[in-house]
Amino acid sequence: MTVLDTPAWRPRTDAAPLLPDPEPYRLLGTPDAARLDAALLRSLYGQLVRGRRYNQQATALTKQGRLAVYPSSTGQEAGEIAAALALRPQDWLFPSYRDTLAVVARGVDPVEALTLLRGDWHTGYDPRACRVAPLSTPLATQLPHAVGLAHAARLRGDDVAALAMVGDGGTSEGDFHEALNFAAVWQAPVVFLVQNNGFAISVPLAKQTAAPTLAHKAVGYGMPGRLVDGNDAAAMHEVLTAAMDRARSGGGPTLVEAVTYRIDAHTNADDATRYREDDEVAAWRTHDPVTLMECELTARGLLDDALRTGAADDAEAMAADLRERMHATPVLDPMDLFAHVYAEPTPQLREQRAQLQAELEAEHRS
Amino acid sequence: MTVLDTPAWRPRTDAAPLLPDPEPYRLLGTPDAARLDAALLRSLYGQLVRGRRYNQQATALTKQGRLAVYPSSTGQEAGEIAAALALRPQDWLFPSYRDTLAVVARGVDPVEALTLLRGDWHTGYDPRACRVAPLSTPLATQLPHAVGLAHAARLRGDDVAALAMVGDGGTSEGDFHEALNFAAVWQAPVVFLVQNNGFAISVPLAKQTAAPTLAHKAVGYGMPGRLVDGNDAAAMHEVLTAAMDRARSGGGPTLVEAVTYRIDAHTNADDATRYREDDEVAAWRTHDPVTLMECELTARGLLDDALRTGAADDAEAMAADLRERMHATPVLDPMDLFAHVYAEPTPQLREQRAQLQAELEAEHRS
Amino acid sequence: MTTAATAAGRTAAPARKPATMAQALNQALRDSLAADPAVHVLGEDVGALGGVFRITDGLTQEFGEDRCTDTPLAEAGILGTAVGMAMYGLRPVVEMQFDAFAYPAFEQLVSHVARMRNRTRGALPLPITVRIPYGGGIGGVEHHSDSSEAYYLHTPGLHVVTPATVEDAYGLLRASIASDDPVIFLEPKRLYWSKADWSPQEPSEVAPIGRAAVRRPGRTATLITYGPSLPVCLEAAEAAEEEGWDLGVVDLRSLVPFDEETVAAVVRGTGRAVVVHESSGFGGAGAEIAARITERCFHHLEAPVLRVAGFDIPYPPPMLERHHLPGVDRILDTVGRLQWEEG
Amino acid sequence: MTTAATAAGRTAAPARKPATMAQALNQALRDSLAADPAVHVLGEDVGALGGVFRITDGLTQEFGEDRCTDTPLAEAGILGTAVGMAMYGLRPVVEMQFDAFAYPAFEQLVSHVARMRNRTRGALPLPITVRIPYGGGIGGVEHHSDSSEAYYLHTPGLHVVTPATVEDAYGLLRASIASDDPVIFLEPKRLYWSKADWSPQEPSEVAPIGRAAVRRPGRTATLITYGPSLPVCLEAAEAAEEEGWDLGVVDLRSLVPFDEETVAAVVRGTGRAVVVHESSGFGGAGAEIAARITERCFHHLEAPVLRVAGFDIPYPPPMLERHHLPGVDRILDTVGRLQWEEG
Ligand SMILES: Cc1ncc(C[n+]2csc(CCOP(=O)(O)OP(=O)(O)O)c2C)c(N)n1
Ligand SMILES: Cc1ncc(C[n+]2csc(CCOP(=O)(O)OP(=O)(O)O)c2C)c(N)n1
Ligand SMILES: [Mg+2]
Ligand SMILES: [Mg+2]
Repeated sequence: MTVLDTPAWRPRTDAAPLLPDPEPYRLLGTPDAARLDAALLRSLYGQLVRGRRYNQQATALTKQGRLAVYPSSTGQEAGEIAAALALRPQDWLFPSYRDTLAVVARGVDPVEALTLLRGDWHTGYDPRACRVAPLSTPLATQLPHAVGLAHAARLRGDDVAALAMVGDGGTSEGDFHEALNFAAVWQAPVVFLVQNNGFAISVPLAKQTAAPTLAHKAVGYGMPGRLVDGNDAAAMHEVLTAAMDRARSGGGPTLVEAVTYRIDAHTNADDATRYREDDEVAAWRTHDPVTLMECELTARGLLDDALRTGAADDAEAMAADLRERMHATPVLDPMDLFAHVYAEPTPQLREQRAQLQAELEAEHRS
Repeated sequence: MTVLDTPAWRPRTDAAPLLPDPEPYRLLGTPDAARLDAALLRSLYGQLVRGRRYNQQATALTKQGRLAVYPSSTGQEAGEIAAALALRPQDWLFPSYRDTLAVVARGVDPVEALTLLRGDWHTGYDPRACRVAPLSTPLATQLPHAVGLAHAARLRGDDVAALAMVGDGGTSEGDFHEALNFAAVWQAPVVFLVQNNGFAISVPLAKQTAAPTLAHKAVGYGMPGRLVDGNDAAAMHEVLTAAMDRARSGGGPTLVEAVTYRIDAHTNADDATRYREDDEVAAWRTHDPVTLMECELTARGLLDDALRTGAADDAEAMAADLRERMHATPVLDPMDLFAHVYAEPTPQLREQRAQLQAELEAEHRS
Repeated sequence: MTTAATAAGRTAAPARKPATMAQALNQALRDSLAADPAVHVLGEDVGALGGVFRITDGLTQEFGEDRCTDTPLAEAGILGTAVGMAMYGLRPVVEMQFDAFAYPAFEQLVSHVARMRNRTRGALPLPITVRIPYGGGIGGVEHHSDSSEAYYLHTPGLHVVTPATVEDAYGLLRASIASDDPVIFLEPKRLYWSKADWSPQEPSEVAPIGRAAVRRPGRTATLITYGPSLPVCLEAAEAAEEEGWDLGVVDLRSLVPFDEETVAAVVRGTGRAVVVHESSGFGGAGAEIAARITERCFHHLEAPVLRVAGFDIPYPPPMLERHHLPGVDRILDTVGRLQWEEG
Repeated sequence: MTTAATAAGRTAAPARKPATMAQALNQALRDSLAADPAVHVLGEDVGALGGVFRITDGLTQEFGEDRCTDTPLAEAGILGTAVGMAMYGLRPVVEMQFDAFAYPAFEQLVSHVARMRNRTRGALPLPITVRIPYGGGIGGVEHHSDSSEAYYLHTPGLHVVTPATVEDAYGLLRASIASDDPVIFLEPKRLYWSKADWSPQEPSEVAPIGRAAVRRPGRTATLITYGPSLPVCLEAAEAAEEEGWDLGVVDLRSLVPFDEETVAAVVRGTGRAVVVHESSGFGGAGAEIAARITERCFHHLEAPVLRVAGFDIPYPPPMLERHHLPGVDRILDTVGRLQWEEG
């Protein structure tokens, strides 16, 4: 026995339990699905149908010039919805720019969720009121925010946990590393959900990482990594809920990798044919999150017309409402540009505000 | 079989072989040491004695005001020396600010290696001529440099590998993450040596990471992680040499964690009593790299007076030469401040250069 | 520099015909890759996709993945590995996808890219070109419209170059890649689709880095600008004729080195100057330009050098950006404040 | 602000006696922690060690690890988690160990800290104070002597404050921590050991953020400076008396907001001004100050506003830094170039 047995360097954590399963965890279509509550399956189905419709509608709005851009989550609805459902009212969601569906599923008004992408302001909802952070465009930068907020809540003794979303590409950023490390060291009540769709815009996963799986990154921080079929809404719901419960009970952070695929291109502005094969898309269509759920419901004789039409009508209503409200052009006050830079505008900003005011009045007169 | 079996996300790497041993790899004092070549042990011993003396001398120079500051590697000599010995002439070393000993062991003139710390310039040696990058002060920032250089050499078809050094604290930086990821994706011929002395200045490892070991971080990048007794020069030499050979033969990068301890404080300016216990230091003294080697040599009847005094005299000569040459105050030309900012000074710099020139002449006249 | 901009080693190029700035940049990269095997392009989505703005379109197909490489998504890693590649003798050309996404690489840029040559007394020059699409006016959502030039021009060791014409886009990028110093190459993204009759066969027309161009002579006052604001200034100069003002326009092209001589000479001629740029005014490039001109030309000035710049606010959302961007009216209003009576 | 600077909730403080700036800063942190449970200090080595400059000395011992926390070694992580803490209602006070080591946090600073309030229409203000020891003159090796204020003052959404006296160190830090806006609090590290008779019991003397202080009235010309250069300017003003010059000295204290009124008023009185700071001149704070004063005071100026700044070079090694730093002679030489004849 040498000094090497001193605590200074000694593993405090056993690696084995941190390692993810070799295959993505699945429930739908497996014997285990039997134990799933029918009501849960029905509500997940409704949410999936609604989510799919939301993506279609938002994409349509870009064609009509009502949105500056839309990064669709078509094909990823299971992850988006499971993330929202894993949260209690007091918990916080930290979405990436991709995740307006999760934000909407969390309960934020779709029009407010789309403000950033419509271009009338950077955030349309009150993050404190909704417990949803602003959509984060700089990749992975929202992850340390989630850690800090969860840590703060814990310091305050509040029963609040955070769930942060990021893509496979985002895992390469330094902020991903620093956030997971802080979370593990502080044992912050936070869950990191990586939606691995196999691409970062045009860059395939093989050029992004050489890791066995992204979930394996968890080991290096001393937190458990879970590998899940990201298109299996039931599996995602179960794993995320368990991870959040673990965080709440002081068990510390978890890294969840959801293996999925985005049927739509990176955004409406992107041309996916430049970097991926149609048959790859076709292959993934056979593993569609909505279809997977439908099969399960059918197998269990739960997919009656009531459920089907109920979900479809609900989705249509949401889409119609969104369409209509997004067609009204927002009324904006240019003076808002100066209103929120600081609590009190600086002398310089007051001057610039006056200048713009004068210009607008001149414009108006002429 | 579903689409989940498509290559898009599927593990390309098996995790098991990437995991480090549960205990630090050791040779000295173990039965395996028997197979070690006597000549190797002797030369390692000589280098260790020389390295220890170098640290003492450099620290002494700070007291005499000949060095602005010195971050000692006393206690870490095994890692410093093994790093240098693992390199062939054409390979590159990427040292941190801590690693002047490795730089000297690599063959750089000690006076030139200490230029940064003496304060007459930022780098004293020609990195290209020595194949040693400048000592890097911003933590972990040298790691992507090592990856880029190794990658470039590979693209050029040159048989060149790189070894980059960093501390336990440095592993928390985003650059550590990004560098290891790039290295693994590019399969660059580079080895990352983390010297884990259990502290980042005053911050103990437990506040730095919750990982089982730092070597476990390798798994998340898809490269092997090796855990080694950093005070065992023979083990360090074997592991680093093997890792470098692996890199050269196209096997890709390796992360090596050397478990060690620094007997000296962070730098001569630091007061270690504020954050660590004397008995911890005492405990580690019982596992001193020089002593470990001496025991092995003694056990094998190799530590005769010739070796002992030979090593001591050689170290004294080095120290005396260093002492003497560091006592000569360097002659500096302030105009150098403008000579290397760009290939050609800008008009503004030419003007500023003339201004300083005039000031100095005025000073001179008065 | 000039040799760098010559057609050396270029594959047969098309004759003079309308080309966009994006095409000229793409041609400059293609020609640089062809001319020098040490040149390597790397960044996010620069391969199969050809970059989100298609500036690297076709390069991977033509030169292979080793010469034009899709990297992992990490800007510090991209620039940091480029430093290592340059240390080994390569000439990396890095693409940052958008202005705001260069910030993660700030430490590598300031602490290493800008300093390595000086740190090593010239032993390790870093011939790295960092291409950054910058500025607004394209309806981009947050983080896609920043003008970050002031951060770079205040960092000794960096050259900061920004073209405003199709021809300069080609010539300055060739010159930047050929430069032995690191160059921050700022591409005005809203001019990517601007067109001009241009042929890469006349690169000799291209000025070396560090020379401003007088785009329009003028006797009444001088507009000093660069990059995305050049067309606006030329438009303003046109409109000013109605007011009886003969406005000159200077395109700096390079912020570092700064072509003091040319600018000072022009301003001494008019005695009045307005600096125009998109980035926030406070501590922006215009401050340096105004302060410097005033130091040099004080007794020739009829009025203080004024500035027209973006407001001191975070870049606005798409629907409000037109209020932020310096436009013809704001420029002319400012020219009108050049104290014509008192002068 | 003023209330923030009052003694509210402070533990009994020592009577007026010689104190160093470091002690005043430490007291300000201690008093802020005591006054408001939402205040949390975090950074590298701020705990047991008390920070490499001992500014956080004793805080962990007094308030516990949750209030003064040693973080992992990652500046973006420190600032990024501070953003999250502030989103939850805390008031994080972040220490960056040295100027150059704040660069890794640049993206978090520019893209989030500076913008969150604006992004959310005021719903998510971020009351974060980022303490950064800055500047040279302490014989620090590379990366330990940067003056990075120009990067921050050009970033809308940030306040940029820097004390030059023991009293301001206390008052401005209290005010910064109490501010609902993010504040970059730049600590002139070579003044850490400067002493003054000071008692934390008179914080009412402390001006709110955004007010410059006239440190010395003067009729001949005005030296405008801040932070580490204030003592140098006062020394220069002393020395100038021999030349028969009566130099005034203005200490800006806050670069953002910039106290235009005070500065302009003083310069109108003298008609001559020199801006003095340590950071590289090109695109430095002095450029904005000179340009702005000239815009405001053009017809009162007898000479162009000149600048004395560090050279446009990477910060020199310890043995050469004295040539780089603005000293008394360089300041007086520059004052001598204020065109006394022509004026
Ligand atoms: C720091 C940063 N760098 C680059 C970008 C530009 N960008 C936006 S999305 C994207 C790809 C993201 O891929 P991934 O993280 O896998 O998310 P996905 O789009 O697949 O959902 C890139 C490079 C950015 N937003 N932020
Ligand atoms: C980016 C950066 N942040 C902070 C520092 C200040 N600093 C210098 S050494 C050090 C601790 C480094 O600890 P470790 O990496 O374990 O190396 P060691 O000193 O133990 O050899 C710190 C925080 C730095 N040099 N660079
Ligand atoms: Mg993705
Ligand atoms: Mg250490």
